[in-house]
Amino acid sequence: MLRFIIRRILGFIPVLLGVVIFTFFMARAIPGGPFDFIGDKSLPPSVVKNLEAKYHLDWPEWEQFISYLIGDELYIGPVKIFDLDPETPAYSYGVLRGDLGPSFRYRGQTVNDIIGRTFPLSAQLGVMAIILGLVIGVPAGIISALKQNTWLDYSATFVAVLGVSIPSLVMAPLLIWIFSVNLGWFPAATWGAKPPYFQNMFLTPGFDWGNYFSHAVMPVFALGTGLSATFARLMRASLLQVIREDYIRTARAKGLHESMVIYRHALKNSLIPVVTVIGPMFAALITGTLVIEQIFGLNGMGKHFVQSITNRDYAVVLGTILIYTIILVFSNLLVDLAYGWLDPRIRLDA
Amino acid sequence: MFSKKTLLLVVVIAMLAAVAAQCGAAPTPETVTVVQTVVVTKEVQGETVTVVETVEKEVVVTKEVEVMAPGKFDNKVTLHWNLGTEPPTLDPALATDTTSVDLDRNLFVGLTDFDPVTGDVSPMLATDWDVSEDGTVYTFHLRTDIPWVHYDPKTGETVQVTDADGNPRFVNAFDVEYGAKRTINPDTASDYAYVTYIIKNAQEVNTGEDADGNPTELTLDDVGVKALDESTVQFTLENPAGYFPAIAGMWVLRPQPQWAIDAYGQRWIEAGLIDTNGPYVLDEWIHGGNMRLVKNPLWINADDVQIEVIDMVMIEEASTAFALYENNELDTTGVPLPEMDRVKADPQLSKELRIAPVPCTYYYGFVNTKVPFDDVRVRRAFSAAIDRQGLIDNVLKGGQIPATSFAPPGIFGAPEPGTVGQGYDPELAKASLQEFLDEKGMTLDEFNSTYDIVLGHNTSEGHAKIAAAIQQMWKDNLGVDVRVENQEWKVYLQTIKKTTPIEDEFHIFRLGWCADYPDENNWVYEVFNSEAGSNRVRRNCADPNCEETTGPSKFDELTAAAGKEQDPQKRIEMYKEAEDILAREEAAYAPIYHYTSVVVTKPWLTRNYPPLGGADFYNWKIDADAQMAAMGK
Amino acid sequence: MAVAELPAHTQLVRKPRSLMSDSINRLRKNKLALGSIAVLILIVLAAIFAPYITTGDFAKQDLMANNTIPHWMLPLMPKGAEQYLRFNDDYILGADDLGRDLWTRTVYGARISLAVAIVASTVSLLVGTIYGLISGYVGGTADAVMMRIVDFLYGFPFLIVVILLQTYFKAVARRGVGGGFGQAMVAINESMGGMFFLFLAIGLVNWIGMARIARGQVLSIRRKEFVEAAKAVGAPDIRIIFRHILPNIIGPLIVVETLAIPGYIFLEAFLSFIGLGVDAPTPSWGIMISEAAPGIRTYPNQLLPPALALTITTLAFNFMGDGLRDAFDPRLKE
Amino acid sequence: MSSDNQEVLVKVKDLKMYFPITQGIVIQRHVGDIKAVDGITFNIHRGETLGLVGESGCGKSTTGRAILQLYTPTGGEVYFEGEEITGLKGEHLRKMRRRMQMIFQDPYASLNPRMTVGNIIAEPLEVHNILKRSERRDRVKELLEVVGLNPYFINRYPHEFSGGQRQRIGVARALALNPDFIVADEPISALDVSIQAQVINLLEDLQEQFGLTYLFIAHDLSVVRHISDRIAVMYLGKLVELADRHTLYDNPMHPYTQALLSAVPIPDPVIEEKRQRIILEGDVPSPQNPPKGCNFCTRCPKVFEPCYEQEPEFKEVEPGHWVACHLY
Repeated sequence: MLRFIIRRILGFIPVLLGVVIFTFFMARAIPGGPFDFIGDKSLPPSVVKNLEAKYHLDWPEWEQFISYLIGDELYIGPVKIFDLDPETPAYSYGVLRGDLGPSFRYRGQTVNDIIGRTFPLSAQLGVMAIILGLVIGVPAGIISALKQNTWLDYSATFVAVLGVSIPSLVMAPLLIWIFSVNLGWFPAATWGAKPPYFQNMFLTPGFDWGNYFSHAVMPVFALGTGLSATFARLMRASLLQVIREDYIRTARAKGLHESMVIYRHALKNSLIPVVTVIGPMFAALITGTLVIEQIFGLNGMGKHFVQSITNRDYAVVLGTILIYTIILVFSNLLVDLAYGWLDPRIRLDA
Repeated sequence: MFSKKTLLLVVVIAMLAAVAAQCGAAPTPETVTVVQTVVVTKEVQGETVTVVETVEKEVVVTKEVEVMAPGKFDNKVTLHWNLGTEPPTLDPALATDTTSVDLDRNLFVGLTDFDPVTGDVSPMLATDWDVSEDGTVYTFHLRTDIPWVHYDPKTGETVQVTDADGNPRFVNAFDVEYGAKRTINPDTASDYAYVTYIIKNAQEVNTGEDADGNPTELTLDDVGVKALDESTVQFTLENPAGYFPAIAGMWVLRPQPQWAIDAYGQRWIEAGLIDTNGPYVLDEWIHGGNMRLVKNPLWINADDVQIEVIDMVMIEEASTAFALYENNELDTTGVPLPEMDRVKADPQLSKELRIAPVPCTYYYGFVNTKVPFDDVRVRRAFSAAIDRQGLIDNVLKGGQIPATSFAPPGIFGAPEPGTVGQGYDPELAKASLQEFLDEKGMTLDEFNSTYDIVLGHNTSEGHAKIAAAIQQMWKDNLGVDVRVENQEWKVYLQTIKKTTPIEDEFHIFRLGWCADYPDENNWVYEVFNSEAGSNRVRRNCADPNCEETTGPSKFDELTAAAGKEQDPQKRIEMYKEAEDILAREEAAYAPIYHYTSVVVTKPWLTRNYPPLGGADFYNWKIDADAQMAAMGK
Repeated sequence: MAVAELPAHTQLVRKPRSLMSDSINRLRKNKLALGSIAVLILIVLAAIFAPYITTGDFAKQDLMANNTIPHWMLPLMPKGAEQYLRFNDDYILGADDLGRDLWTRTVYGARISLAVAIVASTVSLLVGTIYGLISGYVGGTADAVMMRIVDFLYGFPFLIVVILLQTYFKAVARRGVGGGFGQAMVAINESMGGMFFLFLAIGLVNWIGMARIARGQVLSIRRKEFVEAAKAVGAPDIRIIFRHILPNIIGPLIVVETLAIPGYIFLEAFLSFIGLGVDAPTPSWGIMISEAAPGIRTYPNQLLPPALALTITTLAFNFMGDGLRDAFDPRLKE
Repeated sequence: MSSDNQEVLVKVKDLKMYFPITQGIVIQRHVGDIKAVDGITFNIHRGETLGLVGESGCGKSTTGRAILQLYTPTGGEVYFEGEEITGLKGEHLRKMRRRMQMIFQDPYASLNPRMTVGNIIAEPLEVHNILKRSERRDRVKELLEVVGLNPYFINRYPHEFSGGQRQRIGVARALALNPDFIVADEPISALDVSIQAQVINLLEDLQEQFGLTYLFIAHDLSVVRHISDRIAVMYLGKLVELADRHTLYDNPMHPYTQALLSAVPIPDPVIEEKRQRIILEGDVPSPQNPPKGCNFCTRCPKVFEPCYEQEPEFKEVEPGHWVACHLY
């Protein structure tokens, strides 16, 4: 087990390196640079030169890459890797030392700042949406599997599929219209724009839970319904398969109570497909969901994925993708560990 | 004294600690001691020397989590405002976008200001100014009673900043000189440094190269800005420039607090660190989330500032912001285009609707060297075939002003729209194109099949709609087929550069232009002058790729001379003629409309709509009782 | 010698049933799946014959008719809408803000969404299945290497890769970047209305999952004795792969792919939302929805056709996928 | 039936089949082997049936597959009619396959569910390009009849048949190429008892009819007794005893064989009552790490000193009776 975990974590290194290399050079390959223009105006070449010099974009790309990894003021033995005036402050201390570099668009802010302040909100939204999805989806899937081909099953399936089929682009403005403007139950936006929100994932004394959830409920709902539908459908399908297995028949034959059969024998195995999708889903959700964030005005990470590419804000592009990848590979690892727990036949040390 | 390497190491460790503290688990505000490098001037054995020293500073690295401090801002007159986006910076030297610039207007004073009604240059920090005989030296006389203030977000106290000796600081000429030089300093890498190039040697110092491209000998000390004494600052210019007082009011030339910048580096603009001198102070800035400004009680005109607190959110989606407005969570906001019809029909909302000018112009540039747009008749036909009013009524719906020339109203020297230039004239358009066809012996079909005319715009729903509508107008009025292409913004801007090979260029491209400072020089000269402007439309080019020019034409001479002219009346006349030549005679581009913003404002808020756009909160008023009543408090 | 259990003539009566025909029989009994297939066929037909059932010009603007609706849609509008609504019964579903016929645009939009569905799923199925087959069948070091590659790619944030690629391809489109190959790709892309890279990207993102599933299936089939039997009679590898393994794994793979199609359609909608979809004025449901969604309170009628079309299509694909899965899984035979 | 004067059809010499075990965090190191078959030697004579018996996992199926070159043996040689077939590749191997076939244990898994019975049986013919298309069909029908199935089943799919019928199909497929030698890998253990006898009888009939040679693999002695001429007993990858069936049943020498035989019920109530079962203690050791000395020493009721030290030689104790035990 430990061996397996270590091996997997070591396996992450080439993945992360690959992602960084690909993104680094791909982003720079896209025509246009971060400082060509302001608004509708082109900057004079002289100004662009100053800016590029400041952020070392005038270096050869491989040097930029090395400096992105290890920082640009590093010496190896007596050899100074980069010929820099030590008076000028380093532009980056390198990813390997935890510095994701500066943002070109938000001058004076670093990528660490940006991720540090947007990730908590995205993560809270994502986690709550997944929880909502599971809380609704799994029982719904179980019910429709157990009551297969009854009206209960049909209506649950229909609602579930409908949930998957409505784009959040439609769902979100609809929710705002109905629950915020017409009924006035929930605030339309400003979760994460104004307190309350957890900052740095921690609670402050006197935290106003009611206010918090009133802000969270619509975005979480908009995101969570789609998930619950996915979960319900997966759950139904896999449970249907599992309850036809011989060992379930055996359990029934033993005279176990039906709920016991489902709970003790069928449920764990049928959760495997659900767990499988949760891995990548978790990574995608907690690093931000652009549409939901955009429409509910959330200060999350999602918009930076797209915005930074449009702005050619290279360090932000790299930083967000790196964080996303790290979470993705680790959630895949967790999924694999969960397999081992759900199905002892899956051996992890192989 | 530490060696430099050790010093660097200490800084690295300190920064890492700060990063760790920020990324890690820090639930409560924390004050961390940071070792910083500063350059100080010291008296050593009777001699003044400059040394690099490390000092320990207490810096708040994690901002305080607001505990909804009950009562802190209760019963204060509060404006709820949507910034629409995270301001990229508050640093006047670095600001480039309207959001940042708007905020800087409320936080920092400028040498000059612009009249909220007419848009003319008016005194602010400078009470008056003199111009030398040859028009190259401007001497500004400053008032010295504007205090630098520091606001403590924890206590809510605003105190005047004191210097090392404990004397209170007032904004003075040295702060102006420092600010200007900081902007020009290439290490600052200010995007807008180029507008200061009119100042003597500013360009050479900022680019590091002299006119011949050799490394410059000049330093910041050679730049033509000098504080003569506390209340007098002198600017020496490269050329006479009648518009310099307008430039002097720009954010990049505002006084900046050297002590705060030295102490905190690029973080000096954060809440709790920043020192300001304007009508408002920064209470809170949660990046990407919200920002709060609080009235500066020490501001010289504090009695006239009625709004005490400005609560700002950063909602990008216009329809969401509008929902907030309808819920009384915003006091004023823009109206999303799709909602316009409903708002206009709604009995209440229609009363709250206002059209505010925005000093920007939307235009289609013709690439003057690309066949067939190298022929003025084709350009004129395409320009005259655009039904600007029809476009505004049916597509834009925001009460925009149809443009016939370039600079919008409110810009000094801008002609009244409709008086000069080229507007909608389908007859002229047809005749003009026919003339061209006759000369070439072509039919319309041949024209369409010969030239695959492409209109380019950057990817955006709004531009796509306008392009689609104008494409249809050209089809209807001229019978020509035009293909519309869009490109992602950064790529698009590369494509429409003057240096792009002609075969990669569009025939027609869309662009907008907004005022940096309210003077025609910023418009016709900087954009279209073939000698000095960006000239993307490739006027007066000797070859399609515009490697050589055919020399200055009348327009080029006029716009160059008008910049140097000191007599305002003469300048107005010269610009009027230049605008007419550009849009009508040369038809180098097609002006389409002058921007507006359609806003709704709650009845309890009295606000102005300055011709130059922007939000000067200090001039606004709120009927707090009505506001409270509406919010149900 | 043992004898046949039944007299010969009774055997003659019944036709042989393959697993496939069994599956089709099961599918026939699933009304929901059948209905979905019918709906999908209808949509495909509509997309193919779009020029005949619509005005034929999805870009044509009738600016005077912008934002008009036909009378019959009035009940669908929010209350108070009469104050600003303008009516025009020429357009059966109304016209958008540029006076373009919504019916025409919705029908033509089906072309994009369905093309995404078909091309992306084909690419993903093809690449994934072949990869999984090779990896699973050859086994050994090749399998290990191929699966390491998949593991490597599995950690790749592909949505972002798509965004990067789309940005890149959109960027080089007119810029002469990327040499002859790049230009050739751009030419292909332009001939497909700017959709080629979209398809390619979506397909390429999803083949990995397909490859994993295919490999798993291959491994389970490869251990079956009938494969060994084929080997024992001396069947070459190619024959074993195509005759014995592929037919046994393709069913489940198609089902998985069918269920993934709604995701592809959504991805196109998402890319349209961030401006990386097809080029204007070509309509896609994604573009139409993202254009109309902000105006949901004023003109819900403009959102309704594309949103409904998208919802119905994904519903149908989902139900069809479910139906296929039920039909193809012999264990579900009651 | 004496084996001495008969022609050796298949000669197995020191056959080894190891499956490597690898381990490692980054680089896969070879840390050991599962010794499924660990150096076995025996002959199969033309026309005879050699029964191969052993517990599950002792390597008997692996032996069968290794002989047929379905696995590439780790070591040792297999000769078919005096020609070495280990290491044969490509066309040579394919040619050889025509003469050796296999019948599989699981009649459900051994038939491709997506092919008709006709196609399944015709596959060997197709692969080796024997007969014309039309003739193949006739041949298939003929084969169906030979195995006792109605030729009209030709277009049916395997799932429409019962287990016994399916096994007949498997037999028909094996017969299609007119092989000399058939490895029958527990062909009846997945079948109902009532069907088992039918299949056994069928196999016997076919042997007679076509002069087949069988390697008949089974996990208990009762089945092989009926069909086999000679019987080999396998334990943990090695042969422990080999003799003709009467000798083996009457005079089992190896303690393991004795234990196995004691588990076989005897259809005579008097003797059956006296039958004493020898219950073996403990589990079969892992083939990855077999015990030092005699493989069986951990469970042998008659174990003594040398068993722990030295591996017993597989030697001919009596004519035609081979045993690997220190007792003899």
